[in-house]
Amino acid sequence: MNADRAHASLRSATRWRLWEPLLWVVAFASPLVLSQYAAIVNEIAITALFALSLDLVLGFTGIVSLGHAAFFGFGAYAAALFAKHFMPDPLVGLAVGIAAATVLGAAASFTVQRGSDLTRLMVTLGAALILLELANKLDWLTGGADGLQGVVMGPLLGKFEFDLAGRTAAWYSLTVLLIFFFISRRLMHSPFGATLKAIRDNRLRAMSIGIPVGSRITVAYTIAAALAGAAGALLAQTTGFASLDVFEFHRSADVMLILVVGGTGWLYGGVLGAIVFKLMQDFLSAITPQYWTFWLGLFLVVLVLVGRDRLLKPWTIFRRGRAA
Amino acid sequence: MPELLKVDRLSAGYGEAVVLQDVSFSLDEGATLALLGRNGTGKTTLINTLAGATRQHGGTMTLGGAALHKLAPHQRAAAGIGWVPQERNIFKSLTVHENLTAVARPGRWTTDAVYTMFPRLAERKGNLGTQLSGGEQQMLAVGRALVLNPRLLLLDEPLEGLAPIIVEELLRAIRRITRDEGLSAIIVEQHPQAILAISDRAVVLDRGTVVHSGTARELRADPALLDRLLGVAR
Amino acid sequence: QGAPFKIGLILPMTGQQATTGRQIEAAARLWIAQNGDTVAGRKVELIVKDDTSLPDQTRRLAQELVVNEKVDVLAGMGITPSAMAVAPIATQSKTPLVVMAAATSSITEASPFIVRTSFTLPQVSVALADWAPKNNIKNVVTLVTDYGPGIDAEKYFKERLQFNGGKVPESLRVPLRNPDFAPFLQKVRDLKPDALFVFVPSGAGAAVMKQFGERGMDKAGIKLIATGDVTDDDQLNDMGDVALNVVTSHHYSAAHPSPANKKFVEAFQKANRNLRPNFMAVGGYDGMRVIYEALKKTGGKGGGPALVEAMKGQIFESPRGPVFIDAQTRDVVHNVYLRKVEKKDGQLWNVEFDVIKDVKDPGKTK
Amino acid sequence: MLTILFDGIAYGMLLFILALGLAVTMGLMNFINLAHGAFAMAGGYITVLLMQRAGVPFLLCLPLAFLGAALIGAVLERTLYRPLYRKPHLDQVLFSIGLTFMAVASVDYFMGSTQQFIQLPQWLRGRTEIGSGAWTLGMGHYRLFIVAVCAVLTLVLQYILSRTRFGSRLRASVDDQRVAAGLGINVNIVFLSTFAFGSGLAGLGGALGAEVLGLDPSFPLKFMIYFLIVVAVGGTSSITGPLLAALLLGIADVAGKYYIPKMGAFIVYLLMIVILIWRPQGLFVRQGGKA
Amino acid sequence: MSDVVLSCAGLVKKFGGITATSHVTLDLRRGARHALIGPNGAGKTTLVNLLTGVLEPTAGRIVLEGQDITRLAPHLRVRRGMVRTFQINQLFSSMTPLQTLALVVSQQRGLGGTFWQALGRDRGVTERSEQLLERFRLAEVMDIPTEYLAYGKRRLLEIAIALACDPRVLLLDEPVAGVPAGEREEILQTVAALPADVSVLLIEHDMDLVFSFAKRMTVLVNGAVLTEGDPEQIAADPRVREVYLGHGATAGEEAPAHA
Ligand SMILES: Nc1ncnc2c1ncn2[C@@H]1O[C@H](COP(=O)(O)OP(=O)(O)OP(=O)(O)O)[C@@H](O)[C@H]1O
Ligand SMILES: Nc1ncnc2c1ncn2[C@@H]1O[C@H](COP(=O)(O)OP(=O)(O)OP(=O)(O)O)[C@@H](O)[C@H]1O
Ligand SMILES: [Mg+2]
Ligand SMILES: [Mg+2]
Repeated sequence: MNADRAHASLRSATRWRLWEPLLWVVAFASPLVLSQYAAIVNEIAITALFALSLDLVLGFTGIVSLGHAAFFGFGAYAAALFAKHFMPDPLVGLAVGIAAATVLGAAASFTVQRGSDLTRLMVTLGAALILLELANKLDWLTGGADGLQGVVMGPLLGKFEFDLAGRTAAWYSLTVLLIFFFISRRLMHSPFGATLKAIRDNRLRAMSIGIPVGSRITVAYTIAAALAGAAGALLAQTTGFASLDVFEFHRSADVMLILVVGGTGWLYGGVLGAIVFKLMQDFLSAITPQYWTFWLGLFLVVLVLVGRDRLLKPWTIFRRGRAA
Repeated sequence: MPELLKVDRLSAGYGEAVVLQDVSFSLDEGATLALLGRNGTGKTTLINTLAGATRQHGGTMTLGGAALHKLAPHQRAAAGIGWVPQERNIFKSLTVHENLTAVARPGRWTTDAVYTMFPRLAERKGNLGTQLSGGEQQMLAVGRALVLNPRLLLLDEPLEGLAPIIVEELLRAIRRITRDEGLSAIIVEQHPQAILAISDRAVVLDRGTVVHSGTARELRADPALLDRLLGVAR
Repeated sequence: QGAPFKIGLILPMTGQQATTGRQIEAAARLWIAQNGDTVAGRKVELIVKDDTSLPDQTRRLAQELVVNEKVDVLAGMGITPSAMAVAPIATQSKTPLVVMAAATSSITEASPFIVRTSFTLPQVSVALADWAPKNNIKNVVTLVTDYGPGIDAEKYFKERLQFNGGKVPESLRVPLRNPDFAPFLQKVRDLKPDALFVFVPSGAGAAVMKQFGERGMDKAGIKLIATGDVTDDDQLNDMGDVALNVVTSHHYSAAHPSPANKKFVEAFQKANRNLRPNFMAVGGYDGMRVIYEALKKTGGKGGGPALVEAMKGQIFESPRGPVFIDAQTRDVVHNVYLRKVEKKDGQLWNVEFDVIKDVKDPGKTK
Repeated sequence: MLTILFDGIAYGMLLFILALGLAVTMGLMNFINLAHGAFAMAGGYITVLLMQRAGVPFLLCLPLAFLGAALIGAVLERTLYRPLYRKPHLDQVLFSIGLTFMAVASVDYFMGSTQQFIQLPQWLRGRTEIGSGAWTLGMGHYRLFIVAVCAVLTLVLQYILSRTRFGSRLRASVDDQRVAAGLGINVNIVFLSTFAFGSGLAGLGGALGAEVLGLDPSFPLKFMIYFLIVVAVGGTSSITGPLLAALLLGIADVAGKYYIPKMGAFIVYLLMIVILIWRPQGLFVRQGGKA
Repeated sequence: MSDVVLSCAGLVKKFGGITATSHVTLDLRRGARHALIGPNGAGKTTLVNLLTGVLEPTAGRIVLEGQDITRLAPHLRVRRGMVRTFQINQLFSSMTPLQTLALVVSQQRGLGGTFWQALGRDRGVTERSEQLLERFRLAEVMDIPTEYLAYGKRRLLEIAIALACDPRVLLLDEPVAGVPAGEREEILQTVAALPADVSVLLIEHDMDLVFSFAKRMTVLVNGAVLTEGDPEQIAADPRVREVYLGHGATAGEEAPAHA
């Protein structure tokens, strides 16, 4: 009877939609079918993972960050240094990158516990910039502003060399993205995910129904840091290089733009945003290398004025109509 | 008494959704109208439409001969509308005093007059809006509408959350203001009895349309009708 | 008639390094306009890409240029990390990489396919350290931006100055992001050296000079000496009188008095709304020449290793003066000039007054 | 020592002037206007153009920069910004960043990417020194000028906000646009004039700051972080907050770089993080509470 | 005394110069139906905020079931069974009533940290949510995001959330403000019908409801306890009439005789 209706309503939110597996199949086929785009597929996958990570804190937990590059960069340097000094295996390196970022995330999570959006923006931003300056100062370790050279990656699983066209890299990044996407999806549809949304919507009330707000934020932030670290590690591994710009402000800002363009709080936002943003950047800058930022800016402005939902998720118009 | 407000075939809503349909009624100068109805039937929507805060789809509203529906929200205050929103909406970053002075218009009701009516507010003059208790916010919302020196007061559940002694006093004050100063008022309330006692007319809404319109006295005297309209036992 | 010969030029065209990209692109196009777009029977095609100074972008663009466009030569590279990130691709795909801007010494060692036509910072700082003590400047404070090239400049200047009997009582490093030089300059003022040696990226140079003047440091008897980035020809004319008499060392000045340069500067200004070419432009111009000559030498056949072979050892007269691509290091060898900012015909110029001939990159000799 | 203090104050004031417009749009209007730097840049370029092409004297350029930027602000407010007040902050971020990108590319297109310079009049170029030894106080005239302009601006603004109803009407409109309008406040005019004023201040800041900070198309992005730091640390509910914050940061930065140059880049960031963790709403918030 | 569930002693809260709570001592017994009344701004909400840990007291002690919880984090107090409603709705605006209740019930049943199973997976949780939706007449709007609900519905959800927490001590801050007269009694009956060992503290200005609900009452004035007693005592107390009840007493002077 009615309890079934409630059950069904709750479950329907978590079901895989038809287009989802389709999207992934297309994604995995793309390096093969469109092999000339393998490099950009790789870049999109990495960016998507990075944006997904930000979505966990920004979209689901409501914690804004302008310093997410801190974890990205930390993962990148950890993976690159590990490959350079210890062993070139990509998977072990990825694990190291993730672990390093996780630790950093846990340690930094106390900085985002309190405060307004603006405070959080600035604290996270400051933390990333401090890491940037540190990486610059510790040039004996990081290579400073010249970047960390001499990172040579071994073959993936001992078999697949990273090829010049970047296909191995693309599949590698896509696989890692898929795994983390799947995990995030499970997480966010679980009661744990619901408590995060509760914190985002109303912290006071969340506290008053017994949700340990502080520790939830810590956990969410740490998980997000791990994902960002993974993205950073992928970048370092697939480019065989790490330089200071992985910590730069614009990296944090870009990923935020990408996520917001795609839409926050529904996991695919990062993926979609990364695809739209990167392809557009590539397309525009090929046409007019000097002034492409103008067109990108115009796109953002129009996007906001027309409405993000309407442009990128046309089907939500109907959903909204039904709800009201 | 001359007619002050005339609402004719008004329809309004949120976005595309229509909440009010073909609502018509009128109100005389110095008269008080009780606006009743079950939960979610559109009372607040009607009040907000008069104040210019919801989207009007059609119909006309005239206040003392002026076409209210053609005025922008901020011009309606100048035309004589004083609005007490249901959720109080105290300006949270202004102090109590600034909440009053920010909107005040010259006239009989000054901030001091409000402080005399609600001494509690005078004690809290320098507090920010968010630092007030629920009842204090309610008093401030009423006071803020009064300093506009309106011709028509729109009170959306003004008694909610006030101590009985203040309720009594406020009811008396509303009565006095409408009788003595010729102000009109539309009052939404969940307690039909208390409000019918001081009202001249009553309008009952159901699902966005007027289902009853008449004098307050006859409705008050007919508990069966009231029960049918509102589903209330008393 | 073979397939077109493609040159993939990757440069920062937007962002803070944008001027670098503009100068180089303009110079490269000028070269093509002057020398035709057909070499040894092959049509030369220039593909320009913007990497916004992000090394991972540079790398991806290089990757795509090599794999998809099958470019014969990669070129450009606004900043050191970009060049470093592309180096493995050059090696792996055996594509020559002509570095036209990045100036850190070690770049050419990152791949046997890298050839540089810009300059290296040690080259120009050492020249200044040789000149200073001879001109009664013995006690010098250094002020550099706190990043790779800055630290290079500081190190080589200091070593050479001390070797020449000078003293460096204090070495100041300014953070990369630094809007105000007041505290550093005040510190210098309090130290009262004979001169202040400065290296900052070209944009910040003007601010240093202005604040130097404003603080009355010249009146306090402190001289300002710098690498040529500080009086970048690109901006020099707008800096105003604060720049007058500043002594710098560099490999190129738009005022270099040679017919080749006159012709270059005139043509460049004509093609670019009166923009004055700077050292970036000459790096791009000479880079194109090196590529053209190499292609000619291979008889239009191209091929990575052959091209690099053909680039090594080229000697030619560039707008900057005589240039030689060292066959061993694939790095550029050229004269370094000492210049002083002077006003001529109402415009400011870096006027050369001394020269140190055929300077090799000191970074390679260790 | 005194010179360092003075330099710190002047630097702080410069930061303040640049951030002031943002404190108005972001702090008072609660609109995340990351395009603030673009308005500042507009002011800078207006000054450069007027001085270079039309030979207008510097002092006259300042009010013109203010007016020019205010005009641009007003036009944009009417055409583009208005629908965005009600949108979420993230939309505002997206929009204003987009606008900044456009501004950067356009300026680049029309003015070129090279740095522009402002030639100050002679009387602003000098320097006055008082005292001797450790207590020397050296003041660059231009820095002195900045301090003075800034002080005047603060007083005027403070007056407008505290002595007139405009301040409370503005904050009321920000708190609840719908209800403010329903209570007779002309929200559109309030927002329009505030936004134009904020943009004008940005323009003025850009005109004054171009001399010290340099001016090129990347200006809005390069200095965005600094504006944000000042506003965040100062809190967004008053004018004095950002002023004190800017002074604190300016002095700390200059003194830090002078006395411990190795810490150079870290000082401002560390200071900001510590302050914000200690007082998440900013150092100086409007407290109320006194009955 | 073992049957005192929640008590506070000497509780003080100052906001700058204002003393909102001044040396309040209060005992809530097991199974109590206790009302807290007082003029506007008397400090009732502040007291609830202190008890639930939303505010930190300037001085004083709070004891829940024999344990000092004065410095305990708010969410841990909830875990010990102390639950409240808010005078001003505090809801999760983007979630539907169904999602909200399912979340609260999951959290209540210790499933809030579950991260591998979906929110609607547990049958017990959905059934309990459904039951609450029915009881509070929210079933037909269960899939509409909270921000689009009419005020009255939101108010009901506010109370439903509190009951979903299976409270042992329930603090209600003007729970039925904004709820139409007819449904008020019903809601309070639901509250009154909670198991006998659940203690309830009710803040309310509707005297009909208060007097029909409460077995015991405390009057707060200017932050301090004026008096405490059973309803008859309070109704008869001239000081209470003076500062709070006024002279219309329970039903209002103009109300019809059959009130
Ligand atoms: N912002 C909104 N967007 C969409 N629909 C709304 C919005 N606000 C109210 N509604 C809908 O409009 C209808 C009427 O709401 P309204 O608030 O006017 O009722 P009301 O009679 O004042 O009820 P209450 O007694 O609960 O205050 C309700 O069905 C409600 O769901
Ligand atoms: N954050 C705060 N800062 C300053 N004063 C405050 C703050 N919060 C509450 N107050 C003051 O404390 C007093 C008690 O407020 P409280 O909300 O507890 O009253 P209440 O008894 O719940 O009143 P009501 O019945 O009107 O809801 C009020 O006068 C209020 O102005
Ligand atoms: Mg209502
Ligand atoms: Mg209260």
